[in-house]
Amino acid sequence: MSELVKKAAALLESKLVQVVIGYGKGTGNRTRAIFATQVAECENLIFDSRCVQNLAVYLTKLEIKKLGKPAIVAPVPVLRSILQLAVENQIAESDLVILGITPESELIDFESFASIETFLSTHKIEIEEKYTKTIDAIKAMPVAERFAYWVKELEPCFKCYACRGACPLCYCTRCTVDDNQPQWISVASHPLGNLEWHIMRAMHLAGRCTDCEACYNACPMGIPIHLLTKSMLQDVADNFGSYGPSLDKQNTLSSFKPDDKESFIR
Amino acid sequence: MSNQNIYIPYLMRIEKITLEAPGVKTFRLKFENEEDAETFSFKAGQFGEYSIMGVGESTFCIASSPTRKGYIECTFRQAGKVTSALALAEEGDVVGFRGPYGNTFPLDEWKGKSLLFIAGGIALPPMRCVIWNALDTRENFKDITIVYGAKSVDDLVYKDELAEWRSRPDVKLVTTVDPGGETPDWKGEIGFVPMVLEKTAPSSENTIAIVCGPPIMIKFTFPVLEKLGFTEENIYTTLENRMKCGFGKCGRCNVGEVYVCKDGPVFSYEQLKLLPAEY
Amino acid sequence: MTEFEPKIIAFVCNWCTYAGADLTGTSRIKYAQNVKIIRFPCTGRIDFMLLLKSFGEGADGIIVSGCHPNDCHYTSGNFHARRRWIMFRGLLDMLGIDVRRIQYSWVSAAEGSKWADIVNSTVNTIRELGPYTEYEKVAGYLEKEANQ
Amino acid sequence: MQTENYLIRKPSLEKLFNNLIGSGKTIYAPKAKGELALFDKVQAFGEITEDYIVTANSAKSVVFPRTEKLFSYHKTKEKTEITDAANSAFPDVVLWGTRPCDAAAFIPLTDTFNGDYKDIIFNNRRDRVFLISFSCSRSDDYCFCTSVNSGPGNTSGSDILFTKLSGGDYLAEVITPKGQLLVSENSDLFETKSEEDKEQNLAVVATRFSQVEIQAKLQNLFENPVWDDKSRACLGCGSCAYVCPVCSCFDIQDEAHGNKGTRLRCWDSCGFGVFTIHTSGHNPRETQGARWRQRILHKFLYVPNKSKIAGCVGCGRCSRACPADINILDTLTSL
Repeated sequence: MSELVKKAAALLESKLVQVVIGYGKGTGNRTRAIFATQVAECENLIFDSRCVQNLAVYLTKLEIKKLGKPAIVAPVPVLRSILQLAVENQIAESDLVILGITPESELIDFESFASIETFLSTHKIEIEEKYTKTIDAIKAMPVAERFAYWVKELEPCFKCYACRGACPLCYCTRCTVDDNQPQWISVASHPLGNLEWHIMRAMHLAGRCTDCEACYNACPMGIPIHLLTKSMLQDVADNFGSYGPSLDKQNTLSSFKPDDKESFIR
Repeated sequence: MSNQNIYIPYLMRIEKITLEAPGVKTFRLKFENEEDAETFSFKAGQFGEYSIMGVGESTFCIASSPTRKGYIECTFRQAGKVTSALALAEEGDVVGFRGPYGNTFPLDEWKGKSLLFIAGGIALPPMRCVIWNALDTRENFKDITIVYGAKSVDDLVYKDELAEWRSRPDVKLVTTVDPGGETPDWKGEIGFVPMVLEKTAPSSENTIAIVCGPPIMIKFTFPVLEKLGFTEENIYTTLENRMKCGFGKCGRCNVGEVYVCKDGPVFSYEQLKLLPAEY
Repeated sequence: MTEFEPKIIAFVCNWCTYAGADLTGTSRIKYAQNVKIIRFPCTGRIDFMLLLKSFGEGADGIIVSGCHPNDCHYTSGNFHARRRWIMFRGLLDMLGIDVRRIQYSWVSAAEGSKWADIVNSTVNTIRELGPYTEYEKVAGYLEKEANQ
Repeated sequence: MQTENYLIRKPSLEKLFNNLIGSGKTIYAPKAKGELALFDKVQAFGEITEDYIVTANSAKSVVFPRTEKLFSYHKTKEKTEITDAANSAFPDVVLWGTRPCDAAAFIPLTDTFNGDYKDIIFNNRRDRVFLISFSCSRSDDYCFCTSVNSGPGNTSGSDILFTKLSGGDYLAEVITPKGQLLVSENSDLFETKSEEDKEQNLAVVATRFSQVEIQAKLQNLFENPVWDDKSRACLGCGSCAYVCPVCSCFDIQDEAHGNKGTRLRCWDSCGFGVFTIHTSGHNPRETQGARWRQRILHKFLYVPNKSKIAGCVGCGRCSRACPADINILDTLTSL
């Protein structure tokens, strides 16, 4: 990816940006986010299939914002998050430079958020079959069994909130679980506290999640919390047509249609 | 003591509630269990964990003097979850109390010296404990001067006691309110505590200064004290960091290596200068 | 053994269902007494966490009821609420929280008999489903386990 | 006591396990979950995995559960009654398959919960834990036990340490009287063994730094750009603290149901922004850099200064768990 290095270096050199958020070598075979503020540091930028962390999470972090205007290395999942952040007015076009990367690992420039949307219209979110099958299998369980399944799956959760920390869309400066007036969610990580936290998290991402799986990748206990958000994506599609961020559309839960389906309401 | 669960609070009945200022209340608490009342003792400067069952615990100092036996008092401002619940409590209700925790003001070492108390706003309560302790053993000390300020006249706490101190010939009390906080009949000073302190210019000769207030007030008070000739080891303050356990285990109140709950909350300016600014 | 009496919490809009429930009473229509009503300014104001808290505190069933579409006092509160219910219902279903225990309805201030009907049928449904022991087991974890 | 060496044949391990289960002990052991191994309750020997360097979670929850009842209360109009959780029946636990680093972690953990204020709930649990550790035959880039006075065959903290020998049998080092008791209760499973061929069966873990040097350096490093630099990618989660076998910061929280309720101790982490925030909104540790500094200084300066013991056992879990791949070794070796 020498082209990426060159481009990043040029951006820093010309002072168009003050920091390049990208991927670098991590521990062993891992990669990690790096923040190049000097031209020389751009040499450390890499991109390959191991680069799965969603870097868009850093766009709204206080400590990173302090570094100045960023350029961000953005493969498709990052682009989706950027577009969603744009929809939610968390970033403006002039706030950042996007070093887009296609699924074929080619660099791609974006002039505007609209051009990201155009690009993403040919790279739509698709829920892999292995997931749809798992979700179907869970939904096919009798209701009590399904509940028991989830209580057991969520049992190892110790509420480190890595899922929240890794999610580019969990950008609130103070999360609702950290507020205690009222205390919506128990601080404790017992079965009820865990269940309530994961329902809260999923609901707050309803119609916003771009399916990057950062939450699942971040979970140190390997809890399949991404199944919840994926299932909700399906619900969005089933009830409201399509999912995925769009500049012309408000978020699912910030909008409505007078004729939304309501078969379950009497 | 070693066989007891250190998290279990004493049950205390609220004997008396005094509304000190808007949102600020003083509780007089009596032990539900007579034995506890007899074995309990504390020293000036110590604090405790006050709780409402089902809501949680909150940390504040013991505001009454150890010389007054049989009860303790605490003064708090309604701000967070627990203090809001405490504020709803009524006389006769039972609350929890764990303590006393922390170190103390070295009153024994101060015998024969003059004392200068400087407090701002809701920070008078931790000082009130020492003030009454000193006044109840008045013969041990020379001059006692109190400089106390608040945002407005309404925000001054312990109004009755301020009147009592003012009337005592053996106490010099200077009260002040921030500019704009005065009432038409206000007879005290107008201005911020550090400035009023500079104007009052108490002698630093054989005197200990005890400062307590919001961080910004403390920041501007120290230089004034140094200008008045106070040396670092003769200036004391009490720190307030967020705490949960009160005995050096929960891990959140430390300033560098020091646990405010165990090694503090009372520090001399000399000690404070050696600590990183994590408070 | 006495018959199981479902505990049901109803979250209702002030402008329609609450008045409708009043009308049920003033019209002397008899209906099941298992419901505790909590009045809200609008269905749009009903946080989904309140529904979970109800189950956590021992409710066996929940009714959420507000103004018919296009009748919202604040124009669109019920439309927003409806979208939220759709998503919330899907999530609960995925998690195995029995969605049959939550009845959503539109009951206007004039529909006193509909309110009685909603309550009666919900009580019957919950009676058939029985007490919500699965959720209670999770919620009462701390009381049951002496120490985990 | 003097360590005593025995040999235990491979098939006898399962017998030992069954004897322990049979005697009513609760056993926690590494269980495979996807690519991870997690300490979890096990009922049968077959549930245990051998394929792990260290488990993803630590074993500390056995003595310091993530949610622990401190007491419960019942409030009536007349009075408030408190039920002390220290009087509950605590389980007899066997930790099976802890690594030497896991076992070593019980030393600083026990130190924290004792001292002037003894936490009897913790001690009740700790007294009932029996540690059967297994030496490490493998290590990875994250391991650094040898840099913090431990090692792949270190015995401290364990009651018995098994080391797998080349033939498939195990060397059993019996370290404590508790361990000795277990051997005598199961004497048919343990054979006497005198000569020692432990070292060659242990993983090689390179020494990455000198703890003494680090401690000395940290003395004057409070203000340093390294903290911001090394924590830049930090996501502000608590995974490092929660998987750490030594970290023991906690929160105290109440939960009420009507007029009954409990006061709980819950895990907390210095990595969270709200950990130190005052009610006024003032936060002594405002940035993630300040929080990362606290974590490092606490483990490598404050604890060693105060207690003369290491605040880190070099298991590397924090680095493995970090979703942003912040590696504690990176920070320590760059000071």
